[in-house]
Amino acid sequence: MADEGIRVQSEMKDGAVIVAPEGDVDLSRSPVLRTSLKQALTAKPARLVIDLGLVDYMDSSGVATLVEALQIARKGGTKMVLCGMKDRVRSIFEIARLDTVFTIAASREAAMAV
Amino acid sequence: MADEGIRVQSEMKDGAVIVAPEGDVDLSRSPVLRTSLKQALTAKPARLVIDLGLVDYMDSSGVATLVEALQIARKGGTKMVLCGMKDRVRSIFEIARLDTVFTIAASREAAMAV
Amino acid sequence: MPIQFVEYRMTHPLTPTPPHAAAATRAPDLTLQMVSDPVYLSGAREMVSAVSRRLGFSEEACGQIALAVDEALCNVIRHGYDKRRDGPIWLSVWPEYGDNGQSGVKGIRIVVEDEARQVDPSQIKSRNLDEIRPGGLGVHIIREVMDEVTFEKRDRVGMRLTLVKHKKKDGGCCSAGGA
Amino acid sequence: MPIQFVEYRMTHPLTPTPPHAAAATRAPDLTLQMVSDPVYLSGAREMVSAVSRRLGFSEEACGQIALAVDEALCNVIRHGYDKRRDGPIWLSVWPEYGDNGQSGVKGIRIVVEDEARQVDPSQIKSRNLDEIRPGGLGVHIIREVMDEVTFEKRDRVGMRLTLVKHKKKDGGCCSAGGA
Ligand SMILES: Nc1ncnc2c1ncn2[C@@H]1O[C@H](COP(=O)(O)OP(=O)(O)O)[C@@H](O)[C@H]1O
Ligand SMILES: Nc1ncnc2c1ncn2[C@@H]1O[C@H](COP(=O)(O)OP(=O)(O)O)[C@@H](O)[C@H]1O
Repeated sequence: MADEGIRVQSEMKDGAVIVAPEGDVDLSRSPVLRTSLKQALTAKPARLVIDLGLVDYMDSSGVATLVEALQIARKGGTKMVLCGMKDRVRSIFEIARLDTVFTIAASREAAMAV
Repeated sequence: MADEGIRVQSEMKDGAVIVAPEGDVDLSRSPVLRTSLKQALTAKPARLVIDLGLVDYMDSSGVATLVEALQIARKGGTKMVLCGMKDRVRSIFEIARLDTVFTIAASREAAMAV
Repeated sequence: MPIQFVEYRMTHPLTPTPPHAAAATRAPDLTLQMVSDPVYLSGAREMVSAVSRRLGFSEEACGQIALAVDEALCNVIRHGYDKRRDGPIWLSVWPEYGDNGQSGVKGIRIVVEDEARQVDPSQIKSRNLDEIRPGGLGVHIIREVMDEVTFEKRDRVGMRLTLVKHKKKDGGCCSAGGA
Repeated sequence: MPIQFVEYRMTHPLTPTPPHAAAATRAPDLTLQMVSDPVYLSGAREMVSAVSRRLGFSEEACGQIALAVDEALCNVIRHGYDKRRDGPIWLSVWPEYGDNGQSGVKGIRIVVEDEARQVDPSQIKSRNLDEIRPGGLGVHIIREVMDEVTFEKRDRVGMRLTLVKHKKKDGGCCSAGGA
């Protein structure tokens, strides 16, 4: 029904793939993010940066999508880094006790450096 | 029922009273703004600046409150100026064709000068 | 503290049997039943605004739809229920599809119903806007921002207001867009 | 285009007589009846979040309440209705008052009900969080952010989830405050 799209911008930079979803990542939207991440990971890039700076809200379906990507990344030798999280988004990672499982950087620049 | 409060900050500056409501000014909250404005107008100050910079939403009950204040201001010889309106708030003044009835300034500074 | 669960209708006269919400041949996707307390206006507005956004309306249009709904609810509370805070109001929402049903969401239909005073729809009208006075703006605002506005008496009790807004031809979409 | 207005129950099997929403001795101030379509999650979240804010919860608490409701609805959609998009869900909201009813709003009570698969409440539990895998977080999140979480089978069909959150002692108020 209706819009289940979500804008997900992807770009390549210095051998890293940067994926930046926008808006709310909830059950109606996480499938699109999942497709973008899987696509970004097929080429087994050295680094995958997921910039969450434009994500205002995330529920556990979004978190599950990121956990799945992390597992694929690890298998493929890709370093996956999350960055730009707003407090509200960060708190769901803390509640899920996943804030230490993911590599989390403050900015895109920091995410390229860790 | 529950919170019908609204933060309304008032201060005096260079003979003007500045009133700055915060949040949503709707039917549940406009009565509080009304009280603040009436109070500000009793002293018949030379100027009343209403800074709407922290107002995210206003409905016609808020607009009615401002129209009432304008009428009292005019009778008392007070120059009333609105400032800091966000686009969303400004549009209700346009829809109500009141954007030319009120004196509207961009900033507090501009409102002190017009 | 332990709230006892029993059937509504036995305990609360406000809750009708069957639901009084807008009864169309197609049931609404959402119906918010609320008491006529102004404290809940923001909840109704934010719900309608978020749904409109997800249906593909522009940010500006979402704000207008929320404003129209707010004004409609204010009028029910003030004129219909004379500011009583415990009257029931139903706000129902339907996405509107294109003629063939294939071309996606074309607009939104919102119906506001109450069990309040019945008035002749012809009496519900905007004042002359040239005269500057507090109030008298709600109906004008609703008509200005929505594409279809119809006031009706409901069958036995209360009023029904139907509001429709179409998406702009240019798409005007804030949150859609492929990945 | 001209939607014909008739009684609901004649035309729509989903709409029950009487409302299936949480039936407590005190009727809810708000009940949102929605179809089990994920596109409407944001509408439900924003409604609950705006109401919580107006009841005096902190910005952080409002976000948590919205998240818990979202997770509860997701579980109904995925596990209860197996991703069917047309099942009914009722989301009812009550402000919770202090013991004497005089001391203002102390918390919020939210009840989510459905007509979906019934499961033994003891089967609804969080997985071990040490094991890192996609999914299995919803119930944990709900229990973490809410003060009271109770799953029950409804009388004949469907499940009922009751969620309560109290305001923090320090007030933690984002939008109240006298003028
Ligand atoms: N839901 C309603 N029930 C009864 N009368 C209404 C309703 N809505 C509007 N009206 C009538 O229409 C008039 C115009 O409404 P409006 O433009 O909102 O201005 P105001 O409410 O400030 O008078 C009202 O004064 C009232 O007489
Ligand atoms: N509304 C529901 N109806 C039926 N089963 C449910 C419901 N909510 C949760 N469950 C059960 O509880 C389990 C844990 O749910 P959750 O923590 O949200 O993780 P997930 O949904 O990812 O499995 C689910 O796998 C399911 O078996």
